[in-house]
Amino acid sequence: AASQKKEGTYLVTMVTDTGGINDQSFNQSSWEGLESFNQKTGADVRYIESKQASDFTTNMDRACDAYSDLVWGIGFSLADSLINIASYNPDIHFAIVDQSFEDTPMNVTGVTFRAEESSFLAGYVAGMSTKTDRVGYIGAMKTFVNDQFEYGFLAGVQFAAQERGVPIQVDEQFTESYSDVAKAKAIANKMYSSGCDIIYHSVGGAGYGAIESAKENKKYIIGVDSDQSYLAPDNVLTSALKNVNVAVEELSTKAMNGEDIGGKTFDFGLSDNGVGLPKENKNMDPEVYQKTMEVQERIINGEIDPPSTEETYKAWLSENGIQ
Amino acid sequence: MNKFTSLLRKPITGTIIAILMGFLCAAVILACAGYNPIHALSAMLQGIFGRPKYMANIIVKATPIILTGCSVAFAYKMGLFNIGAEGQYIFGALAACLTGITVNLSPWLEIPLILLAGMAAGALYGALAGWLKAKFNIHEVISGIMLNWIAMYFSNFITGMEAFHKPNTSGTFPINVSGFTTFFPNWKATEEAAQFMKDNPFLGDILRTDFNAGIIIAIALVLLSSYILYKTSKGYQLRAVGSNRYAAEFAGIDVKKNIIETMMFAGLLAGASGALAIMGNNPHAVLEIAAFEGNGLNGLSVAFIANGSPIGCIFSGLLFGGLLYGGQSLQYVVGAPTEIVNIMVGTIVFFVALKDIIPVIADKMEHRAATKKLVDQKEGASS
Amino acid sequence: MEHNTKPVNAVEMNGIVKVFGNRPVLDQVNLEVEKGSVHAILGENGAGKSTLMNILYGLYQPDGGTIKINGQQVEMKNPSTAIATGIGMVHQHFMLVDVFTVAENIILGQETTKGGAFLDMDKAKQDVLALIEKYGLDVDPDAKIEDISVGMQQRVEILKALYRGADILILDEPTAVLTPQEIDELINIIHNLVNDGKTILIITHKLDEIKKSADKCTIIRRGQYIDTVSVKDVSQSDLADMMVGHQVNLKVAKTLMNPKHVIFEVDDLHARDVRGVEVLKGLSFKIRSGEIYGIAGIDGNGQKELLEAITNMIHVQGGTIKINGKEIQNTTTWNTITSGIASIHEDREKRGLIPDFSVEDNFVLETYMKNPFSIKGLMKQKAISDFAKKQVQEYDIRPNGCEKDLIRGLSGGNQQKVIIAREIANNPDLLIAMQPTRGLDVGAIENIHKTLLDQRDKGKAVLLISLELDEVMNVADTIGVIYDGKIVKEMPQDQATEHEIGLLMAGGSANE
Amino acid sequence: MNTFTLLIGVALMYATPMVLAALGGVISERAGVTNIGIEGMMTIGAFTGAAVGYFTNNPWLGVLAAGLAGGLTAILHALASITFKADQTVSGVAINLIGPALALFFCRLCFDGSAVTEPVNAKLPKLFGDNATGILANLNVDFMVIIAILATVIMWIVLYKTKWGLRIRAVGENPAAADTLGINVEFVRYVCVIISGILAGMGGAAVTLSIVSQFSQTSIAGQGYMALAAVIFGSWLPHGAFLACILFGLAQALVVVLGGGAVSVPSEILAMLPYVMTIIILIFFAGKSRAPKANGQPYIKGKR
Ligand SMILES: Nc1ncnc2c1ncn2[C@@H]1O[C@H](COP(=O)(O)OP(=O)(O)OP(=O)(O)O)[C@@H](O)[C@H]1O
Ligand SMILES: Nc1ncnc2c1ncn2[C@@H]1O[C@H](COP(=O)(O)OP(=O)(O)OP(=O)(O)O)[C@@H](O)[C@H]1O
Ligand SMILES: [Mg+2]
Ligand SMILES: [Mg+2]
Repeated sequence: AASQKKEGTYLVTMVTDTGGINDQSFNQSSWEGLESFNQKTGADVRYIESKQASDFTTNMDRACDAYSDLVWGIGFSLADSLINIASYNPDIHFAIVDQSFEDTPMNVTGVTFRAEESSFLAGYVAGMSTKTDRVGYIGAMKTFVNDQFEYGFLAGVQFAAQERGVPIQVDEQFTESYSDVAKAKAIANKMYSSGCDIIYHSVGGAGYGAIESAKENKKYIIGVDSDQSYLAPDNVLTSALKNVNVAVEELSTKAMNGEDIGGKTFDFGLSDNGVGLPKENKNMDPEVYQKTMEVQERIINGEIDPPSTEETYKAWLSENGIQ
Repeated sequence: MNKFTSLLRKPITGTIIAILMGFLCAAVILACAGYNPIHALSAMLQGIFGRPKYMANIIVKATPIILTGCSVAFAYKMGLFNIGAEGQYIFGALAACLTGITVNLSPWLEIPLILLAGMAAGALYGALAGWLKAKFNIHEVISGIMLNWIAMYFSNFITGMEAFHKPNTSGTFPINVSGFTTFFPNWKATEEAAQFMKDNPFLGDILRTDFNAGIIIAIALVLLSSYILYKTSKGYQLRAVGSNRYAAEFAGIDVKKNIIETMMFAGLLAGASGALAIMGNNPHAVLEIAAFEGNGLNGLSVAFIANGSPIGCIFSGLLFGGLLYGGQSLQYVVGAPTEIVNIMVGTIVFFVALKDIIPVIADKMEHRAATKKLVDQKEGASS
Repeated sequence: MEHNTKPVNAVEMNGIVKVFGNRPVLDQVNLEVEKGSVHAILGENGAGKSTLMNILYGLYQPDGGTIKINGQQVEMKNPSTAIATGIGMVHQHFMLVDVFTVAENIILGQETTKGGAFLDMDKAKQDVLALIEKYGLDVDPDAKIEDISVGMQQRVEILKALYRGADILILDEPTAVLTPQEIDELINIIHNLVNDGKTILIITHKLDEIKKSADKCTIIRRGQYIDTVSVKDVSQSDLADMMVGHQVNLKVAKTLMNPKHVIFEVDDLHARDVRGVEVLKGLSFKIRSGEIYGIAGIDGNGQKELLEAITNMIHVQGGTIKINGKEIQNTTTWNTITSGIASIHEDREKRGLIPDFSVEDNFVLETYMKNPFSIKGLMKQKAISDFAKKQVQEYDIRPNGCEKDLIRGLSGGNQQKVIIAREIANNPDLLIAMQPTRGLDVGAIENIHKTLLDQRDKGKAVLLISLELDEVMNVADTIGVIYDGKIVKEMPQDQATEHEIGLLMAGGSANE
Repeated sequence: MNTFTLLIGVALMYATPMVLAALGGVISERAGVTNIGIEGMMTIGAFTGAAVGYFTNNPWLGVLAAGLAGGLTAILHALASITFKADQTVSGVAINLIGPALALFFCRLCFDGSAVTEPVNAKLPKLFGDNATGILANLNVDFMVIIAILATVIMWIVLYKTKWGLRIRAVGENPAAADTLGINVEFVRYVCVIISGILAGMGGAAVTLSIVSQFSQTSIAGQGYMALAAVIFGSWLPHGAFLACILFGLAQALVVVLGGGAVSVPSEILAMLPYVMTIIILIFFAGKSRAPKANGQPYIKGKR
């Protein structure tokens, strides 16, 4: 068949979540990881775009038909389909982003990110940098992945507030959309005009609107997923990176080299550069960066455990004596 | 000549030419973008007909859009543009899902019950648009667009409720297995089944897909719609109102009631589509969505390619499903962006819109022949 | 030097051929019209008169033949060429924008502007008023078309042509919708125009009008040129014979009526039109079994609303409508039908038929849900076909065997026959016919009038609402004159005179 | 006061792309051509605006190019629905399929396979300059807003005060009548459909050149359909469509203002507000609007 791979090469196929390959988010980042993997190893890499949820299974299946050696599912939405297809294809290896399983099949690898860690740092940076003692958070929809960003950030801000000994207010609002740039911009406008001077967003493509608002209002914004400073060099304070590419590349390499990665979940955090802040942050006070790196150390060595859900956040607050 | 022109006049001729033109345009665009069009299209055909399971998958993909297409076509017969099929689909899927989660009966009861729930929800939502039109003269296109968005947010709201939300996912719990329309859902997970699938490549191939009984229900519903439209007095009434509501009114037909009933039935079809998707497709749950999935909007294209015929929607639905599915192998194998597929589908619909030109050409040909005959006669008589 | 002795013709059409689809409609038709004359064109429905005129006006392109205007050969590419050569046309179906004012309709396409772009409506109105005065065409330039009567609308059409400086004016069936008085006025206007040096082409089925107004008459039969005659040399019946190609009977044979009990009764009816203006202001009349009650009146005096009130298309504000003693006002259209009232709407394409349905399906528009056409909700196509076949034969609907064809393809006369056949098949106690012969030729009219009389002779009641006084005088047994939403006078047909009714229709009184 | 100005500012921002697109719908439908394809034309304009704005570093050229691209797309629709007498709804649906696909296709061609354009550096100017603060900052709309308002006024004047407007309206009400008066029905319709595309294209550019500074595949996600609704809501009147869009913008602004605060309405429910509100308002005001009589019907000479 035309879809057969070249003889003797290692084929990795990733199946995207809805939103397409250039979603400026995990799909894209994962693909960058695979492209880099291809450059370093010469392995064959391909992707299949999903348009709707019902494409997940058929796309996984198509990837298997093409004799892929490793199939990636990008996003927790693909979990059911992936498990299903994996059960029919015991000889092919599968990996999924943002999902862990209670008992993971031997040919499946889960990959999760402790986005709460980078968000905690983002919150800390915001809390340390705010002049108005008021910052904002814009989320898209309430999902368990989004919770990591939200509560990680909130905790980070409170941590900074405690350190500085001043109360810091956090405005929160949701767009209910990953695409409505106007709404994200409007919410950002509202937050800036009501006194916030730094906003953190995790709304995917709609985030362009929030970044635009920062530019127009000459305020700061904290980017998400990838280093977004190129979108507004003077206004992006920093970005909470979620280096899906790093994870995808690393695990693909491991799988290709025959390491046994099946049956378990790899959890990426600050310690293994799965999440983090960019090294270059021209808008950030070096002193704040310095302190942030200290906090990062404390997270890595377990002194600080950023919360990732509403429950753990509340617990974390009371543990740290914050109301 | 006469045979030729009457062949040209057949509606299917225009549709077939439109489809060919669509492929032609796609080939040109592919060539311009530097892909070998023959290679690309053959990859696509390979992705459609290459293996039995591909066709099974296409049927799975076609099932919901056949029904939403039929929904649009049915309403269009009465002059209503059911752009709200998307919302009706969402409501149908949601109701089906909630029913499937909360009720657990034997499949013989469970499946009809879930289907009924989906149909009822879709029908109510459709009837709402119909009622707004009949009672307040609100154009169904406006209310449809608004109701689509409302449905989407409502569905997200319900999906996020603790009672239904499956933790660590973006959706609800799946429905109970007894509501699955996939074949032998329980058996499929067993060792024995795995062995069977290995031993019987053909059946195994199909069994591994989401291939399900939904298509039978869909076809039955399409046939039912066609039957209602063309064989019952109710259908006569609907078509009369759709064709000339003023005459229908003067003949004593209650136009407003018909508008509501039509939208209700159109909604029922779209709702059934949502229910079948829940029962037939993994993950058998409603997911939170940030943008429309497009099952309803694709129904518009399906209905128009079918020339507004409910039965035609079966074929155009399969075609549309095939294009979308085969288009993915075009992207995967050749590396051509999936936009090409969308352009191709768009071009087909565009040429379908132009298809009326073909009978006009036939008319012109006959006209020329008749004029010539008339002039020849006169000349013959005078000489 | 021959052409100096013979005056140049305003219009010369030579060997005009026109084919629609594969059907020849005009086959080598010639037409010569002298400058400054009134030239009539006569022919049955579908003879090709309108088509010929549309070709002259540049709306259709001929498939053969030539056109000369004032001796010059012209290729009529489109109406603009026609307008530029001084031709104006008043179409059979008016070409007016309903939501525009009279003045806007008149200037459309040749607007008076300030700075070349901005409408100068004041100037436009002045120009229009000047024309109105000059030719005595009384209309209000600020009125909206949808608010004025058909007669007024026709004047607007004439004004449109004059505004464009037309020297040759084509009037396609201008009198079909006018009252006798209005017709007289129109003939006056025509004389005014001719005195002003204009040439008039007039199409009409009404032979007496030709006698009254025209100098010459060209006869066309089924797309063939028959003859051009001098009107003063021929009689009306000669014209009729030439038109149809055989002898015709101009008057319906009618026996005396034999009325019995009252079947239908309207009492003190009050109703409003769509705009909320009261148009029925206490209208009352009765119809007995075996009687044809004719309502004569000028368009816009409440005829339409009367029909709509009886058929429950609108609500009434007061009064009663009774059929066989049962009140039906303010119920549903369906109730009207099932109470034994059948009605023929004046607008057959819009209200009478489903153009995209087959002939047979149109036959059951009101009975499709009844046995034998459907049983338990299922349509019985066989029964419908059989019924249609029978009706097609009985009413001589042509072409025979057209039951499966779309009704859109049938001629106007045949469409009307389908409606009448359908309504009568319901066996109604009251048959309402509004403008049942509008636009039809003598043959078709005769046929329909006979059907109405048959109904009467079967002991049914018939309500004939017509704008054509001739028709009412010919067919009705009792005549009621409607004016301003009331029946102002009622009289037996044999005591009525055209003069008196004409006066009453216009709001005058008989004793003036 | 702050909240109020914020409301206005957000409403205008939301409404602007829709106003332009809806005006396009008005002019096309006034001439008798239904235009469901607005969404597709907007997407093409959104991409072209951002791309040309980026490459030329001149946002005005971007806006112009967006209009041009929208107009070109509209020619397709015009060809189908005017010259070939096609079903206008079907043709519009086709445009909505082709438009976004083409935009993305070209985006990948021009931007190295990326489905997002590079951000435009030079942006459209703002009403109160770049340094407005406080209330002015809330109301500091960009020039697209002014263009949208101007376009509304101009379209009103053209439609009701000029001879072209009279002709356009005549063609949309009774093309046969216009034809008999020597008005070239097809030409008028072509012009109107192309203008409609130009406006829709500029509406798209209003998203990618003023709300944000780049095009992505989700830049236009339903605004075209909303504009379509606004055309009908606004009774096919330029000012009606304008008000309908503003109303919708206000509803969205209300969602933004109400959200995130102490009100504990789930944000999904809050997000429904504009749509629910529209329907409720229509319940009170619809029924009076009347479509141009010939809207959606191809004009075939001599057809009875
Ligand atoms: N656009 C058209 N397409 C096809 N056939 C047409 C068209 N216009 C007219 N015809 C046919 O051409 C023939 C001549 O029509 P025309 O309107 O000229 O008749 P007419 O003499 O004016 O009749 P009437 O007295 O009914 O107005 C008729 O049979 C008519 O049905
Ligand atoms: N618009 C049209 N398009 C196509 N065919 C038409 C059209 N109008 C009329 N025809 C054809 O022309 C024929 C004659 O139509 P028309 O209405 O002119 O008949 P007619 O000769 O006037 O008869 P009648 O006296 O019954 O009105 C019809 O049978 C129909 O087939
Ligand atoms: Mg006729
Ligand atoms: Mg005629």
